[in-house]
Amino acid sequence: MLTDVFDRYRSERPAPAATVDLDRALWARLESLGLTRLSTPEAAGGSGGTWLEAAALLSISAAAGAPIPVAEHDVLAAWLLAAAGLPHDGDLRTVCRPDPSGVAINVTWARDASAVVALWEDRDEWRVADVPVDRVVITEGRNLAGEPCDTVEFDLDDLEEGTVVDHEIGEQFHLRGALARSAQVVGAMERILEIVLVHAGEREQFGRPIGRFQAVQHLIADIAMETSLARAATDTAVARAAASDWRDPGMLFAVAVAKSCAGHAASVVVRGSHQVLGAIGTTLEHELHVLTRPILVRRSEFGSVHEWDETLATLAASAGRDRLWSLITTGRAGSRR
Amino acid sequence: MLTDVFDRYRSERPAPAATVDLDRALWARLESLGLTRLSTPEAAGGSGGTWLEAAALLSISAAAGAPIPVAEHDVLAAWLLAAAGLPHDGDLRTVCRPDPSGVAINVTWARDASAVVALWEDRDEWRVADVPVDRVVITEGRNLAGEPCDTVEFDLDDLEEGTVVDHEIGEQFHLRGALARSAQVVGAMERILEIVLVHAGEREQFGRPIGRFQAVQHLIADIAMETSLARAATDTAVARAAASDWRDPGMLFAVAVAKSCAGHAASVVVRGSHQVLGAIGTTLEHELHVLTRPILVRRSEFGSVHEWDETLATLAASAGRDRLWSLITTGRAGSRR
Amino acid sequence: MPRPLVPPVVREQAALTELRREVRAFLVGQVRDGAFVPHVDTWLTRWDRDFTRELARRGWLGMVIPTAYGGQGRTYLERFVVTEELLVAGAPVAAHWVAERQIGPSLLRYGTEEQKQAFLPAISRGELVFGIGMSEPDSGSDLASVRTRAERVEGGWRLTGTKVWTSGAHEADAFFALARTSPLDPAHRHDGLSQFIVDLRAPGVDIRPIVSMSGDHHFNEVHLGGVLVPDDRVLGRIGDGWQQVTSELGFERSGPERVLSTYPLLAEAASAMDDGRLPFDAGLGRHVARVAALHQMSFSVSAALESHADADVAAAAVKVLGTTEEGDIADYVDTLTATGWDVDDELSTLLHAALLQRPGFTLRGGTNEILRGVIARGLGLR
Amino acid sequence: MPRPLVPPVVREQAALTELRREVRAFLVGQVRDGAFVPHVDTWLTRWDRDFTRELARRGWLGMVIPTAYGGQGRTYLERFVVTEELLVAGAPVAAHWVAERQIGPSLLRYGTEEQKQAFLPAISRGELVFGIGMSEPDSGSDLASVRTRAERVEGGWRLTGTKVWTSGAHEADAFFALARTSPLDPAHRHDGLSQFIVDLRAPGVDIRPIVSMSGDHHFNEVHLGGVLVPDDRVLGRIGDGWQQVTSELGFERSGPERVLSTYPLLAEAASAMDDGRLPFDAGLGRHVARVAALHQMSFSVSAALESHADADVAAAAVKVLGTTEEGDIADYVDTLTATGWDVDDELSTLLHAALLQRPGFTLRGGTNEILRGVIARGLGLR
Repeated sequence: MLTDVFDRYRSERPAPAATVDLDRALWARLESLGLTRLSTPEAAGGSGGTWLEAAALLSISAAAGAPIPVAEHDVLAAWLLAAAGLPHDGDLRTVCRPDPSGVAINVTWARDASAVVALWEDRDEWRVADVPVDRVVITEGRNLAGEPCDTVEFDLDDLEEGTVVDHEIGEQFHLRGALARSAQVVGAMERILEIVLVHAGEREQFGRPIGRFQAVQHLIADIAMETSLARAATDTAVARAAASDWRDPGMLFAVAVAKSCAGHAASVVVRGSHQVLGAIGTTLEHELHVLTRPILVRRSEFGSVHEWDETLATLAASAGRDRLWSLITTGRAGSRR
Repeated sequence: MLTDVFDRYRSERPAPAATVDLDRALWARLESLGLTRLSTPEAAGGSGGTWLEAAALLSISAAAGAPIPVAEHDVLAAWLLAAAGLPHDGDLRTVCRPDPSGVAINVTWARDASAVVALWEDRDEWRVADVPVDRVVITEGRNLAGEPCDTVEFDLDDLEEGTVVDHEIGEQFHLRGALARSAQVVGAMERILEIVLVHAGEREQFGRPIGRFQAVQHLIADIAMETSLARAATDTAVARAAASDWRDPGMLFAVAVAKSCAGHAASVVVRGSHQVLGAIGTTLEHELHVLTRPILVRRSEFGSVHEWDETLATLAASAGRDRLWSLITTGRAGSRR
Repeated sequence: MPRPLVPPVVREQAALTELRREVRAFLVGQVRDGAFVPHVDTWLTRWDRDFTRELARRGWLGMVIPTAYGGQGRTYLERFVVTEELLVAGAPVAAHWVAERQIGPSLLRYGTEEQKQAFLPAISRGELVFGIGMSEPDSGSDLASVRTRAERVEGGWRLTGTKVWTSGAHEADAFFALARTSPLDPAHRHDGLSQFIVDLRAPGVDIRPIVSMSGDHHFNEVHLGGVLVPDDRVLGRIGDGWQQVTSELGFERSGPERVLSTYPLLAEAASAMDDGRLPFDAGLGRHVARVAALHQMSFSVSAALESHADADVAAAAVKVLGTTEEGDIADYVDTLTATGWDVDDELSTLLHAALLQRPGFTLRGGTNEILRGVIARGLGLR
Repeated sequence: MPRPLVPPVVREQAALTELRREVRAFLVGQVRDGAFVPHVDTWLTRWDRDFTRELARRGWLGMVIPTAYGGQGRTYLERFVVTEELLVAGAPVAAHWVAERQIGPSLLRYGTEEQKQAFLPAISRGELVFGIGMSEPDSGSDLASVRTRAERVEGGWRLTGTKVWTSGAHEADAFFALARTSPLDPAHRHDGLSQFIVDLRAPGVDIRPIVSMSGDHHFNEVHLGGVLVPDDRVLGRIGDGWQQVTSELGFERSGPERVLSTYPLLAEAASAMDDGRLPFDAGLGRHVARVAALHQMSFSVSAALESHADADVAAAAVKVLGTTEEGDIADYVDTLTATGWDVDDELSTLLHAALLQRPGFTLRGGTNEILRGVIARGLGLR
């Protein structure tokens, strides 16, 4: 079903452009199929799927370069509302973490949402507030991918009236966001591999398809391998999240591995795919940048690649010689011998 | 002349082995040609060459894998003795920096020297002492390259009786050592390129020389390019040292660039050359390890690759946007605007 | 000892350093006065005829063109340091780039006396802007496969075909067009090619934009629909096109623009590590070291070219290493940067532009895969 | 959506985790008792028949060999976790490595009933040690070019030729030898090859050491001077050699030993960053992430092999990524380390061994260049 929806989207979508806007028709179609709140519990009006289904949707929609807020609306905002016991009317939401002055930057899709769900840390308490757009000030912007990416200014009163939630919600938000981004990055990289393979089989230079040249083969093998590694890392974290409903204490490590592998894979895949595609792949009309630009945005959201590497280095150093393997296999170092 | 000496050495030398010892015959031959104290001023009994000649000797002897203490005896020990106004009888010397307890580790050629020149930092003063081997305790060891690499324990009295030298001697020692190592690393890499080219032209697989395969060509091109970059960086520092007799305030930057480029090039060249040579290149009887093992030793002496990168990062961050280019072109950031 | 791949290191003479200072002082003033905002990859993306003419007035255009043809009669090394300073400052140099780098030297080498007099003074004043027409839709790295054909007609040649990736054609006055003057002979693929100096306002020239993934318009498709080029606008001799473009590609291979396209981002990142916008990381030092060594390597190649030494392999090495490094700088800074949208932040403005321009670095002027082959051949491997 | 290169992620069942704990507890005890000192690349460099027999006594040898043949009749996944724990602990596993990984499975698939009964029980007890004889001086990556020939004689075959890189042949009891049983046909290069089970103490076998650059003796040249091999020691059918070695190479492609050869160094480096022997650096995290992901990827491939799914391309990917990472770990730690000779420092002991063993990682069992070609072909590129 998912595949059909996005195959159809890809065949009907507008030509690639420098900026992209929310595709409301696609969003409505997903809504009619129960896919816009895929991972929301049925009791809260969702489809009751697990992170396995959510991650599949994130990857497939990213592979299609579909401009829709799956991560923001469902995986993050709906989850926060449920965690806070707040109702969700099903209208489009985005999500952000305003700073102490009530300002949040880099809020994708804010201009398109009917309400913005804010996670706010105030004097050691975490609060969740569902704030209608008519109570916030939105300054429009665009990110590297040309997506709506706005600044949102809240009224501090609205944030202070938010519902107090557990501390772990605040920590999980970052992990859930990071893993959602990994699933999107990997999905887009898998589609890039397809594009590259087709091009290398068709494009001829010096009298034969460029895919016959060993140098091109190696570029493509590297794309395939790095994508596979990132897929394995991401699926491992997703499986652990689904099996434990994010309660597994090894989630931090698993998400960090996924984000690190996806982030470094992005360097290889973006560079390699553009190199194989040549000049044509840098043009506005080509599909490639509909995938490479979002990859670069997503790998740096919810923590830079460097930050996640640092997190892993800290965990590893603290685990040390005798407990590193336990960390690698289970995400937990266990107690020192 | 230099080339002849080392061509002859290479044609006559013993088969490659796991350990190497000082080649006294070669050393004597160099001595008779005035090459063992090439960069020592004529007034002090040397040949009065500049760093241009010293660097050439370091590179050529390293390319031949010749087990002789050119860097230790001439470039460092003789220079320290001259700086301290101490006499040099011409006998073989090595050099080290003992710790506060009088112990120096990783002292190459100590067992072969007639005296060890120590540079010692004591209560904010730098001292140079020329200590005969019968006054030190030597514990023999071998480094990764199989070279004599010993621990030397001094009598603290000998160190305390050393001659006080300028602070800048202490700082320059590290820079001179690092640049000598860069010249050796680059020389060895240039010889590796030759070996790799010969092998790729001769060795056949799948019915043709492996040098005809694009993947092998690219491995070799990378070896050639990284070696060239390290050569350019090293020669720039050497030229600056020769022109200013190490007084140019840009020496720290120039040496750091050389050590960083040579160190990172070593990663590419060692890996790539062994990959092209295949299993035969990992055998004791093959010349390759006579070059790759010392390269790995030298790139980590007088500061790790990481330390030099950190030094450069610190200099660059401090120079900042407006003065970085001045740092890159002259080695000095100049004053803030 | 093997013959080094790279020509000997050359130290910068005091006069060159003084020239740097002059150019630098001028550029600092221009930025202060708001004449331009520093940017990355400006030799492709920042077009400013006023700035170009101002450079000409100061004697920093037509630098290697003899004074007899209105140029400055200075050395390649002098041009080198001026070029470095312009790129490092992120100045808008695209309008004169192609003419200054390739067209001028090529006209000097291959042009007729009449052509030199007709074009070189105007190029040197910054008033005549040139483009280049080598690539075609299907040619890619295989230039010998170009299909644009020139047919002999009374008094000249009639050109028919399509050129692509012509940067700035929509703003330029003329371009060099590579065309087949005799049919492709598979056994001698490089024969039968010639270059023509084509007036981009001539009848039959149709210029259409190729918009880049950034949304910007720098490149064009130039359709030549039977454009008449008079005999006196043939460059050099008919049939010498391959040799000419090979030598022009050589001119453009190892210059500072193959190292410094993202330099303004590297410099901004250094400041950002100083003031805490980026975490301190030793990797910065590694990139600074590579840029410093490439600066020296590129300078050495220029010095060799000045003295007519053979430096083809070294030039290819500079281009592969340099363009890879330009892109690696963008990727490196990106991995250190958590996404934070902030229009006022110079770092993210430069970073985003660098990321969007990056794919072109290792493609334009010969892909790195092709150039590694050039190096391998130069080393005797095939 | 493209078919993923890698089989689906499989979570480790509780029983496997329990098996890990058992093995780990045993190994901790062995180290504590001084039975071995943890080292890198132990599956090539650490030979200990006592340790091997002890593993057999505990049921951790012959794991995938059916109990009917004296084995443990356990799954490939169980063997996988035991193997991981042994490598991670740096245990001396070289003596049984080849038999446990390749020879046992190959005998099970291709051997006669008599051969299975003759060899598998002794292999499972750790008493029969096998080597492998594929490579030859001129064959390198091109196995079809082997020149060792087997001539038909009364009651068997007479083998003449030279095998190289046979690890442990000087300590082993027997090896598989690949030989030409009919002359090379250039149009069908893979035909006419067969494998023989050769007693390394048989007359005519001459084993000479190939000393490695570390000074250690692990590899050998095995000269076969007309060695008589009886008919019942032909593996499978005459002419099936190519298919057999291809499948054996498949067995050895994606196991934990393609990821973990330098794991003890990585673990020591983590401790060194904690206690200040190495500077703290984010790069450690990157390497830990890759090892963790490769552990999972390798496990997935093993699970696919267990269920007879096609995983050739994925296995090649694990080997290229894993062996590159093994070497990158050595290089990474080396760039962080300032030379300081200290025999007592575990870090430098492991680092030096890793640096000296590293060149082999991306060569043995098929070079990474060959394997990238395998991947490209699997992706449909040629």
